[in-house]
Amino acid sequence: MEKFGFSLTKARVIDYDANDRSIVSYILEREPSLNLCIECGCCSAACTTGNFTGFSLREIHILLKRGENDLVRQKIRKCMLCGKCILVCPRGVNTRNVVFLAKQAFTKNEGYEF
Amino acid sequence: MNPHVIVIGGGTAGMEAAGRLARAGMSVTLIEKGKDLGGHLRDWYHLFPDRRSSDEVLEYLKGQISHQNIRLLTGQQVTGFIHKGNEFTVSTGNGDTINGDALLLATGFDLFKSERKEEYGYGIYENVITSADLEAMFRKKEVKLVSGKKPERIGFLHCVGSRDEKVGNIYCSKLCCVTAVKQAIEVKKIFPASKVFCFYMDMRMGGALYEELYKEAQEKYSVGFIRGKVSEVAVNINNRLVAKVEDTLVGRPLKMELDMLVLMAGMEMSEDAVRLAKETNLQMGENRFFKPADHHFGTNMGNVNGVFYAGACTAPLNITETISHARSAVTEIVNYLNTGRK
Amino acid sequence: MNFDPFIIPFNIGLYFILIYAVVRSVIWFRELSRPDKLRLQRGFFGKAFGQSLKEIFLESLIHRKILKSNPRLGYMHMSLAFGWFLLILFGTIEADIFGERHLNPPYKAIFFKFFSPDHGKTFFEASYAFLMDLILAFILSGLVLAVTKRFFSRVVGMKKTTKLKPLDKVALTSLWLIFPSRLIAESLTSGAYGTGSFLTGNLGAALASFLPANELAYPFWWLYSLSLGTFFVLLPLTRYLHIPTELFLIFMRNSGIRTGDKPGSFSEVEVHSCSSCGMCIDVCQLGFSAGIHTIQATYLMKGIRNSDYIHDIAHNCLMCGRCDQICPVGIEISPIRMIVRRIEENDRVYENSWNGYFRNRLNVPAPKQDNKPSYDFLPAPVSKKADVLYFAGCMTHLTPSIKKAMVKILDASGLNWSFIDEDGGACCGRPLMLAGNDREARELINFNSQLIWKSGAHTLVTSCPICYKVFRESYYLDVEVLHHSQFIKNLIDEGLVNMNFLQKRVTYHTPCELGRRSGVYEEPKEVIRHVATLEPTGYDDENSLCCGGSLGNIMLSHDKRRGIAEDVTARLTANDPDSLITACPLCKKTLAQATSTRVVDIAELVAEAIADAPALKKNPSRHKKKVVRESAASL
Amino acid sequence: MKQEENTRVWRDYQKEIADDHFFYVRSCIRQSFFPGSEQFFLQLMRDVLGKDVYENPSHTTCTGIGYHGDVVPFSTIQTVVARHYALMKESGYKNVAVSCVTSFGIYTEILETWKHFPEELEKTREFLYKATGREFDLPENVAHTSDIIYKFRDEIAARAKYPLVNKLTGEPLRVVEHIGCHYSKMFPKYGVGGAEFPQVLSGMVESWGGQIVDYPERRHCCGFGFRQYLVQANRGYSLSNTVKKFSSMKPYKPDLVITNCPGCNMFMDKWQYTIKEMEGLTYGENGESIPILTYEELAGLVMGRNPWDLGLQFHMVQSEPLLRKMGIEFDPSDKFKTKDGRQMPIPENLINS
Repeated sequence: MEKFGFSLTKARVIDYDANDRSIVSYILEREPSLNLCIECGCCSAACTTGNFTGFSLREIHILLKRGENDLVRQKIRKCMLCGKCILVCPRGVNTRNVVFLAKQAFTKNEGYEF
Repeated sequence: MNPHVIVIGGGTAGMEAAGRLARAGMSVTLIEKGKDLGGHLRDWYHLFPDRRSSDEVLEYLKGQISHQNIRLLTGQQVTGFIHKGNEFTVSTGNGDTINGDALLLATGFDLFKSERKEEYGYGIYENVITSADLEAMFRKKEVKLVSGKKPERIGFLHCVGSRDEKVGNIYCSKLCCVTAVKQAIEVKKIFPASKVFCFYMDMRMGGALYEELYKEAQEKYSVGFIRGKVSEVAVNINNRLVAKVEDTLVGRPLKMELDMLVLMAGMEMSEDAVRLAKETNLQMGENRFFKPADHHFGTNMGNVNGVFYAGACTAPLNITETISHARSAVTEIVNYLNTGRK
Repeated sequence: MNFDPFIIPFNIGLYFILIYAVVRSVIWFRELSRPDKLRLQRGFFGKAFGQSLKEIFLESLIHRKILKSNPRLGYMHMSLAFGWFLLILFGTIEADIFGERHLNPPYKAIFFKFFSPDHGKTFFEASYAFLMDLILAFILSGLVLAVTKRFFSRVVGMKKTTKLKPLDKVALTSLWLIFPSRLIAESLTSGAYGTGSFLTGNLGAALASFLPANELAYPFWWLYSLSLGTFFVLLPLTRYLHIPTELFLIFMRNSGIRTGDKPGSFSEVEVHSCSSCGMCIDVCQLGFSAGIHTIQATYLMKGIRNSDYIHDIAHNCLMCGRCDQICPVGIEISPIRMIVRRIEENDRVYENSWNGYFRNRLNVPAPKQDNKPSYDFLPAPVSKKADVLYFAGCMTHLTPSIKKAMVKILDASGLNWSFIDEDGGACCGRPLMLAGNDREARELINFNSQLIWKSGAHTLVTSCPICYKVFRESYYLDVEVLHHSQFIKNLIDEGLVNMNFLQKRVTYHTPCELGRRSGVYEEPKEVIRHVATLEPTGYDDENSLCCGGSLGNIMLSHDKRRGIAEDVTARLTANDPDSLITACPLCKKTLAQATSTRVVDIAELVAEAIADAPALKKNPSRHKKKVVRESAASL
Repeated sequence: MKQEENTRVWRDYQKEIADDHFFYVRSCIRQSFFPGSEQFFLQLMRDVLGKDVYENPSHTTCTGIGYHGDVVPFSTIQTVVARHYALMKESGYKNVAVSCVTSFGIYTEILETWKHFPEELEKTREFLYKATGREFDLPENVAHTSDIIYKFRDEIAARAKYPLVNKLTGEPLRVVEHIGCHYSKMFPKYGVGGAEFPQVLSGMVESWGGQIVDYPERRHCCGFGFRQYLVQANRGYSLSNTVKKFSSMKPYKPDLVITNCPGCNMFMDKWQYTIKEMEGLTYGENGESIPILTYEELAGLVMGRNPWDLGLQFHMVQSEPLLRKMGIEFDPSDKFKTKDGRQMPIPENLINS
């Protein structure tokens, strides 16, 4: 509001209970290996897209688990599905399928245009 | 007449050492301040890493101390000891004294008093319990909220009272991480519909089969792990706990409601041992555990010749390490007694 | 007498199936695209017609392909198909010669024995009857095999056979009843009239001795007609629709029609030509190495026919092409599976009209136009000028030893080359296509294409068969695309690099994307023979195994991939070679994790063998010899 | 919250508060925001409780806001505080009574610094002597005025005319107590009840019949945050803190908020207006806002003082609804009249009026 010369800064807190985790449960039903992620960041390090941008699969996994879907919806499209992350994942998480299912989940949810 | 060893502390280390000493031909007096033996082992339900029942280990230890060379003195608090020449005279609470040729301190540990971390509201908010309380609930087969309802979301808070400058314990208590994961699995087994979270700074799962347990918790029980130390706990209007933490891997604060919060209290040197150490100038390390004569080949001895240590009074140890530490103490004592006590 | 009520079910069935086949063919023909229609017309009247007839005879009747790979299964199919064909053929001739009139209605030929029971007395008639009995015996022997296969598939050397739907079971029993009922009917009639040849005659006589043969024969004639009738009526609802459809398919294929990447009547004909014979089950590694028995090609085809939910079946497949190779009907399985993958998950894929008789077709709605680019973060492509480009690809960046070897080889070649994705370029796009995201893949293809155009090179070398395939088939490049094995072979031929012989015994694993998918079999082996002693593994060229790490399968879990890789390495290193050679970074990484044997890429082997002294001084001469581009099963 | 448990916690933080002969140090901003509060404190101590509270006219601001705003260097503020101790020494007093929590934070921080770094003390002695020629001693007891009111809360309760009870429903008023962060968060031992569950305000409220509300953001900052507020670019953060605090207390439907620091009071009061204007949000019942009172104002209301003498009308959020709940008669007409009856201009957009 110009009247005050400043505006209310939006809270950055992740309100776990207010978030909707339908996307991550859609993924976990079909790809339970996502549970094994210990967020070591090896996938983000190997990432082809990560080479060009700040795209980080580790961060996406956590944001999905916390229900911060809006942040992920646009970012996830940057993945090239090249599969390098699967080869380096120390926990054997099928990271490529997680991205594939996430994209699917986002298109299936009405209201989420993709 | 075979040499006489006085063992102070009837926990895992004390019982194992007493049993081995007796079998090595020593006469042993085992002094335990509690009314029965077993120490903390009696409070645990299942033990990591294979989740066997703690009673089995207790039976084994009981078997160890049923030996004619062992005299049990339970319910006796040791007040001090005098060391003249090669003799030790230990005085107990009700005044009588015992003489011995060597002294083995197996005084074990105390769990950190979680109420000292006020911000977690232990003792102030309902359903904030410690890992020991949870083990007791497991033993009683009755894990429930104060309201009697089933918990839907359970949080485990690592590093309570350890790696924490504010409470004077900067050391890592090593076993709380694996205990948290083990308890997370057990809670999830009791409440399959619940969601369990562990709030950790670092997952220190260094022992044998610990990492496998960690993976099993993720894979079979979908336990969630959030990297961040909870700063404070409050209660919201529908009487649910609200934990505030920063999800450091996302770099943003996170607020989560919990039905039950389990504080993984770390191990500290037992208070009685500290008092005893001060009176008898047994050197203690900066972490208040007995200072070993040497970190590699002298962890059973301290600064006083003839006084030996065994178990968690020297450092946080799990049951396996405690038993092996007790056995090495016995070899040290036998060696000490046989080679002219130097 | 030339009519009897028992022939009515047969007639109903026969005329129904004939009309149905004609109508269905017209519908399929009408839905062909314009060019395909022209191809089909040309195919009917051109050289392809003879070829189709030959193929119908060899494949549909004799089942030569099955005979070659599984004799007992082949004999069973041959006996039923070819035997029945002969029965109909000679039955018609029999009715024509011995019947009253020449052109008889079909029932006359089939039930000839009923209408002229006493036929077979003269020598000529007896020998003809003998021939008919011989054909019948031939069919019955196959039938015995078919029945045992259903219950103990090991008998015909098959580990697994297809699970059947209830309707399939009814049709199967009616099929099995046809020939025994004919046998007994003919035998009883022969017994009553003392005619019949070695089979029907003797059996007839034996039966007549203690049974009222004549009265008993009539119900069996009814059974014979009824089983024929039910079989014909149920045929369109079962997998036996493949009998007429396959004929149509052979004509379409021989006139050059291919599946392409859009559904159409050709893909629908293929789906209905699948006889669920189950040959694709045994070759599928997901079956025998990973214990997954629900995704094989036969279940995909059946899923499409019954419009089931087959998203998981479509995606849970290594796309290795082993089933394409072995399918006796020659159905292009992988392209059809790719079509299903491209269909947006949430759209109803196929409506089910007329509940089965006129099966739905695969329809792919136009993908939702979403013009927001996915990879607009890619920088403007800029590349150095060079003659030869080396594109390592994502996977090679994870196998630095291959990258190092390729750099050494390229330097040793003395050619003016540049490493266009040295600091990790964009993906070639094929993994996206394999997941059905063609639109996103196109963005990457455009980016990489510009990178290649701008360099002005004439040759593009890639060390990854996955990139090699997409560069050749989906990129519009005016450069010559070479897999690094082909490139090295050229270097050797032109003496640009020479190597000393390594005293090593090696085996070679042909990557699926290089072999079956791109048709490159020989060059890698020639390069290896140049440097080491290559020993066969029993899984060479077409029937090479898939390493299990394929990006074609997005769902496969890590332990299942490992299981496959362990199984494959065990077989490929059975003769304990010094090292296992492969030509793909993904195969190398997957196999290396599963065996203690050293797994090495061709480039590494060659780099190891390169004499350190540079063979020639820098030689700017361009390539003289072009590599003959081999035709590949398009994907 | 288990009541008996947190009093157990409180016992660990016993604080010794002097009971007479105070050297009173005023707050530089409370006089302008809530002039009635300090006036009431002095009048209560001197006339009602008969205590000796001396106020040296030449004592200055402690420059706390400047120090926290990175304008005043540490050595300067040490010398200013040392000058006050010198004035105290000259006027013969040993117990300092600090009126503002930010100052209280400064005084305790400097005492602790001098304890741990004696050389700082020596330097300050030298600076003070060079600047003013004065000498000073350390005070025997440092108390915040809310400590003192807390100490005499029962005497006030004895003289209570209007207990903190909602006359319409008969239940005790639901009171949110907000302790200034510089009161005990920096040095828990200087606060009554420590840092986590301070008792200084809840003690008063409970003894005057009110009921304390424990809501999740109870310990959260009020939003002042000095640099957050003073620099306009950061002001959004300051506001968002207050929004977080109010949205957390809203479900508990508090009747009023009691504070012991001018900054907290001003921000929780003024920001409610800004939030209402900016986002259209209010946190009280049926669209009203929550009145924010200082402990002296509340004590004055409980003892039956005229609300306008206590300066309640100077707040942004008017407290008429609260006064009606407590059953306090007040004359709305002379709300904005001077002592001698002259009508002052009435401010426009007051809330709850």
